[in-house]
Amino acid sequence: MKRFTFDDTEPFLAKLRELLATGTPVERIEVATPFPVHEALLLLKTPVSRLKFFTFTGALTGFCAGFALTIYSATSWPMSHGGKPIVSLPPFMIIAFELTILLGAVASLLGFLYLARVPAPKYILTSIEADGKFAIFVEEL
Amino acid sequence: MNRRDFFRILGASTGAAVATACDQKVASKLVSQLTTPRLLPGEAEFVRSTCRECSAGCGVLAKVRDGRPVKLEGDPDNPVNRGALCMRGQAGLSRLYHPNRLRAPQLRGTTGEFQTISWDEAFAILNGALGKNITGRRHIFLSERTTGSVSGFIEDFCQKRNIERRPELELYSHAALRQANALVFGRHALPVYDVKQADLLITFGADVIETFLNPVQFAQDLAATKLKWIHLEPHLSLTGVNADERLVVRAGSEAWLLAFLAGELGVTAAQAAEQTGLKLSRITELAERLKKAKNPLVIAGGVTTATENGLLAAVLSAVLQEKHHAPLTWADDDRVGSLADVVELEQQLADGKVSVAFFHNTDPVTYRPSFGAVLGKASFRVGFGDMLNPTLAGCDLVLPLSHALEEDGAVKPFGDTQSLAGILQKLGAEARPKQAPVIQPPGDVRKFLANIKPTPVRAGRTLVITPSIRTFDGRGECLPLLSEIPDPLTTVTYGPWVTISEQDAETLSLKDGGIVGFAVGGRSFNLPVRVMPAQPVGVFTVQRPFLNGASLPLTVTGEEISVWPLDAIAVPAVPAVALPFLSGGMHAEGRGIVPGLEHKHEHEHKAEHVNKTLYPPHEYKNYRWAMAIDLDRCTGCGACVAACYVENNIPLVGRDEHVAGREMSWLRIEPFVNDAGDFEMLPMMCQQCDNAPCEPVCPVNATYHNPEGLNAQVYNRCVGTRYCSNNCPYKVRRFNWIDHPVAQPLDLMFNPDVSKRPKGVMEKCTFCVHRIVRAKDHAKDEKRLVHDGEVTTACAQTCPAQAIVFGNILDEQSHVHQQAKSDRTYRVLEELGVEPAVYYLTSRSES
Amino acid sequence: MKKLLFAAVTGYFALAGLLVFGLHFHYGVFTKRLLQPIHFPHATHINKVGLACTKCHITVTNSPAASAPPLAVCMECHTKVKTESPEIKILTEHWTKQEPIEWSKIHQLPWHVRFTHKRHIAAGVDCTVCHGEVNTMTQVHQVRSLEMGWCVSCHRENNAPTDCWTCHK
Amino acid sequence: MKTEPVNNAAYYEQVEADVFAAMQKPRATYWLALAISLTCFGIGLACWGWQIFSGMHVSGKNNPVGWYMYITDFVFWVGIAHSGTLISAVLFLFRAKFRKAFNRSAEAMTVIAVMTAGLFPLIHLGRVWFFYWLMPYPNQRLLWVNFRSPLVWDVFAVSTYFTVSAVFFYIGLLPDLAIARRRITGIRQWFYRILSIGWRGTAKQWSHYEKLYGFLAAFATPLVISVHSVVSWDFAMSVIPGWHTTIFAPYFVAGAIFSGCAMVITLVVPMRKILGIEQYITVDHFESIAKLLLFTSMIVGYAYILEYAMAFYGGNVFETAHFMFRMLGDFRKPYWLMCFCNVLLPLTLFIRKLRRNLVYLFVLSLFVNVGMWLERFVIIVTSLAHDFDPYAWGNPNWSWVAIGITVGSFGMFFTFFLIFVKVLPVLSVTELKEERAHETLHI
Repeated sequence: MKRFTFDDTEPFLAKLRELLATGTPVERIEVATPFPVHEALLLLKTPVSRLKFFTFTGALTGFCAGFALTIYSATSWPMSHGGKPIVSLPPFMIIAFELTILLGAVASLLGFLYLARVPAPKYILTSIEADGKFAIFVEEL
Repeated sequence: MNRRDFFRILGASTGAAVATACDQKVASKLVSQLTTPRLLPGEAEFVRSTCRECSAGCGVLAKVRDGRPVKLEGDPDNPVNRGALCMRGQAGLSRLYHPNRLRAPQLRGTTGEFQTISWDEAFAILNGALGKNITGRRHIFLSERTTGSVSGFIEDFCQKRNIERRPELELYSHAALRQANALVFGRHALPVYDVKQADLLITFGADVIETFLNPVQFAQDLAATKLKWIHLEPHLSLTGVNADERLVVRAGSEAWLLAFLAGELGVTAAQAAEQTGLKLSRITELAERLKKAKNPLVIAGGVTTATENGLLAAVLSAVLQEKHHAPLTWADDDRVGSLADVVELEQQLADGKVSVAFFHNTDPVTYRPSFGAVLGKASFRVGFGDMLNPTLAGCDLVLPLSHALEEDGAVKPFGDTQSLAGILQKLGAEARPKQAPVIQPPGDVRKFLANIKPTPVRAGRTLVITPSIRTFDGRGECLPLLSEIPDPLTTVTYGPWVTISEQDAETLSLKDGGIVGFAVGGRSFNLPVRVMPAQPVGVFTVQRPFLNGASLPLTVTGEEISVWPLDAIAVPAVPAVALPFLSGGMHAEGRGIVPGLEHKHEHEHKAEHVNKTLYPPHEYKNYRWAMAIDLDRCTGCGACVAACYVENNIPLVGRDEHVAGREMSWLRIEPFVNDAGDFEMLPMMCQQCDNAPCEPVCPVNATYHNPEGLNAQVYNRCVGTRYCSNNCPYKVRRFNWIDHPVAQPLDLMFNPDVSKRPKGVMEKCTFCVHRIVRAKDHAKDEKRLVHDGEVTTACAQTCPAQAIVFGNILDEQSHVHQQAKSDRTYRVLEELGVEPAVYYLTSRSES
Repeated sequence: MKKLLFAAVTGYFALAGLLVFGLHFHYGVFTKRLLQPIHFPHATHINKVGLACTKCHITVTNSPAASAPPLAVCMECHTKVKTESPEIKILTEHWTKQEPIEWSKIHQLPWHVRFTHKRHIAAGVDCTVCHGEVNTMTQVHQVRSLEMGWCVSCHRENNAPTDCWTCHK
Repeated sequence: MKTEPVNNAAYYEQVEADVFAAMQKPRATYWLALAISLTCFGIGLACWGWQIFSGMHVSGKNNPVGWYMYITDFVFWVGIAHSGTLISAVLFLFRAKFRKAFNRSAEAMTVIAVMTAGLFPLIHLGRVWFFYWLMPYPNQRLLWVNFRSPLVWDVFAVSTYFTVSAVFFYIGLLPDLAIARRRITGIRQWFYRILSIGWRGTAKQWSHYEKLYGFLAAFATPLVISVHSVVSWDFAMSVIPGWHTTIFAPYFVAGAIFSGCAMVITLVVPMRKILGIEQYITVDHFESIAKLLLFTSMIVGYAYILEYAMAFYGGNVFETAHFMFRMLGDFRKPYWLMCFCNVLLPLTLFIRKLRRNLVYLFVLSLFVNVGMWLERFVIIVTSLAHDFDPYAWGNPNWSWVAIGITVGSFGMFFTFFLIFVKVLPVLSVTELKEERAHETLHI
């Protein structure tokens, strides 16, 4: 494993370009930066995040769960309230809406944790190489 | 752990400690009685008795559960009240369970403190005292108004033991009426007026639906007839606002008008107008109507007959009654004397002429403090009563009387008490047959009228002293329920107060609760005021019990004077007090609450006033409980309120909570006044709306619409968000802000069919659902539906005017259905679309 | 991975154990035996003598409460039967002294419940549905939770009313 | 367009040093502030304990006025929370640069304010020990909650809001926590080590991170509107005159942002001074917030006028009488004070000089805080005190317990905020670095 560290984006990107130009395949390069450097993501051809699938699944689950919970509980013991129908969809929509957002957000968070491989016990327990630097790691064969 | 979990744990740990305190105790024992009980468990039996919260003597039925009376209801078979009962009667039950009740004979020891002794000792002491040599002295026996066998026992006891039986003492003895009746009809007694046969009723000062003679009967008869009723009074009373016409006259001037109407004493219409302050045209019109009427009835009483001109007014009214052949029957109360007799007794005591003095359920010391000063001059004083009053507290030997209900075997007695008849029997008295009433030849009315001139009325501010609809002559002051229920017109709960007019309040710069100072009967009073619309200017009304401690001057007939000049009224520089009155406002024009033009419009333009809804209407299977309240009948007397309190275990919260606005009544009477000064009394309870706004806002399903149309409240599910109460347009929901501990043994009065509500829980009128459940249970046994009239609510049951009808509106034959269909019907705040199930009937929106 | 699996399995069983323990504790709350003044063997009376429940619980069919039988009912037989047994002697003593017997109440309903035996009997609900097989008990104890959900389930199954005010007061 | 190579390394170091210097050992003034806050918090807890023990009557409420200061506090704190989400999420979506100065403290404020607000529905319960009955969970009673009740919507809205804003706050913090892990040594390091969950900032991580941040912002934006709409529906869904009106939802949302902006100013003006981070939160930033304040103030003012217009134009006797009461009745003093604080005073922000005067802004923000509390108080109390039936009218009572709990809520809020400023970086170091990189390198 080869490691290059920099204090600024300029030399970091320069080195990255150089590495790619010299034919190092992107699969063997890993970079760590203190803030997102979009040029580096482009250079490394980082695929578009699959997080949206998690988000969509969560939100859809929340939406359905909201209606399911409200309609099930209203019909399981039908009680009349102020002349309103047992299944009163407008108020139930509010619950469905809130649950859409809640489960959407929670699923996004969980999806993120999974995709970004955090929490990473290894990096919690041991110190991280070149923490806070613009770093390039090249995996050696 | 997120925030919710944290509070779940916190809530659970603190809650566990608190929640345990909230649950009621459940009986943990199951008892095997010796033999099969007379009644099935949970069944009630009814015990007959007589109410003695005023001198009318209504018949009551006590509902007894497990040996404990839990509710009083009017006795339908009693001719006086025919099933109805007033507020005082409803509250009377708590006398049985009163914490202050005497439970054993008390003897004053050498130190001056009372000591408990046994009945045997008590009898020995009594016999000893009566057996002593009494040269120059007499034994006396003073009692309240007694009837029937008790009266016979007293008579026998007095004769056998050589005791002088004093005229019976009632503060409201109506002595002027008695004298007038003796003069005109030859009966020294009070009549029973039959207003049902009259077509015109003119009452002078007689508060016939509050305290006068038998108010329950008056209310029933007045509601049942269509006569025209004109009431004349110097102040503002509930009776006045219920009359068809209320005329305000100057205090003490009534005799002038009566003289003109009777054509006596040469009083002209102009003189009558000048004295009473009425318009001349009004007076001639009145005379005209009296002349035209077929069966007019003129009654003078109350504040009118307790003035300087009172006897004259009473005689003139009796003359008019005789002239118009008013059908009169006579009450059995010839033995009632007046306060003049008390003054005489006071003199005997002062002169040291009294040996053993007996006081039975009476309290002359409160009426005349000077009596208390000489009470000690009797050689031995014996009191009979249920609780200590100032007179009994001044006695040497106090014998606890049992409650009338305890004399029946069905009720477990409290403590070691005995009935008066029983006590007297042990002292050697025997039952006596009823004595025939004394009938004398009538006196010479002409001679009386020839020798009398009415006193002219003086100008200036006047204090009018009235009996209290709640505590009568003050005997109900010890019953907390009567202070909890508001005075009908002023809505003040915990007194004392003086009612003053808006103009007087302005001149004296007073607001509600501001203090006025005045002196009456040798004492000065600083009392808070309640400012009332429609109160006559210059008239200050105070209820008699608030003047306890004063010896009010007496009229010639020996009654306490009810009108007192108030020229020396002062506004002392003391801070105003927080007066607990429950009405937040008395003007409700245009709000659709009391009958008004808006309802007329609704009736005339029915099509425009249909409430549109997106939802299908409710479908009910067998029952839809509903109520109809006839405002033409309702007098606003508050009997229903008292019945509701007792029936539903509603807690009494006291003065401070009332000041804070936290009363608990499920049912209330709302007085509203319009610009013309006409009052409308509106009973208001949960309207059991079809589209109740309270229901959808409850987060925990504690309130919902039940299949029979009731707006149900499940107490132990309630978490106390108070959202339902906020959202109730009628504001009839009540929140338990605190736990309401009940003084022992008053808790035995609780209705076991209704739960006690813990703190933090919302409660409200249920249409007496426990009665409905019971009725349905009986009906189910017979495999039928509940009949109309089989179940009624506590309020409807007790209503003297029978203004409230309760029933199943789906049953087209039912009374409530008929009433609701009537074109006199309107519903309060109907335009909100909440579809209330309480229908109000009125003919007044037309005028 | 192995460790994870181990943890999961242990956790699962621990949770299940806790649940069982919790349920047992909950069950223990209402099945506890109470001390009674007389050791009354329901089993003997029902099985050996062949008495029906309503023979002694005389008000159960026509009133809200089943109520404990009056002593007169006991004494119908026990003036002759087994008079020498020490337990019956206690009964006889109560009878001769004319003192009611106070039993510990086993089946308690909370303060806010309106319950009537009469309606349940009329609807054909057997005593054992709520009280268990009393004929097998030498000492009666509670076997049903008598909690709201338990009542409601039965009401639902039998189309009995589930309006809250049926039972809540 | 690159002109010349720039070395930002020194700037990056400077930002980190400045922000983490603020997390150094606190000065005496900090301890004093914390002590005062904690005392208030303690008073609030004691008052709550007393209320649970003795009953709700100590809170001054009565028959018509079933809701009083607690619901006022609830709405107030939910409102305060809103600007945090607005600054961090809505302005993020709009790419408004000035948000970077405030977003961390505003997000912290959101989380803390929602926590504070979330307590009040519990405090106002008559039987708080059964508060869990408000949540839908399977139970032996076979009984659920009533989903038609706005209070149940509240339960869902507020807990969702808390969860989402806490997640949003944490995700924003994550790269900064990684910096803290590096810069802070000793035992405290472990705290940041665990909180930063092994964040390294690899290209993959950043790509997921940016997606997540965008999604959360997109979720938070409708959420923030729904939450205060739901809160407003607690009132608007009722039948009470003064509550039952359709403008409540937008009116409340605008009011929430208004009050939140004011609270941001109240918090950040002293904070930047005390922590010495003036160069990162500049007067320009404050001017932007002040403009937002002015804008929302005018919406609120418009809503105030509109309420009257609707009542009088509608001609409904109850509405008309109610608004006359609000203006001239027993609560006219708080009403007019509220109008002064929320409508008149913010109009001065049209003057640029005042907008850029931090002392003035600070004082103004205090007035707005008071004004917005009074707004909720007036809406709640006047509507309940005078509704349909004049007999039932009545005013609530003065209550030291309710005041104590209100003070306690401020104590709780400031205690948590003070802990926040010393424990977590009050500025988003990562975003500041990124912004610098964008400005200088045009990547």
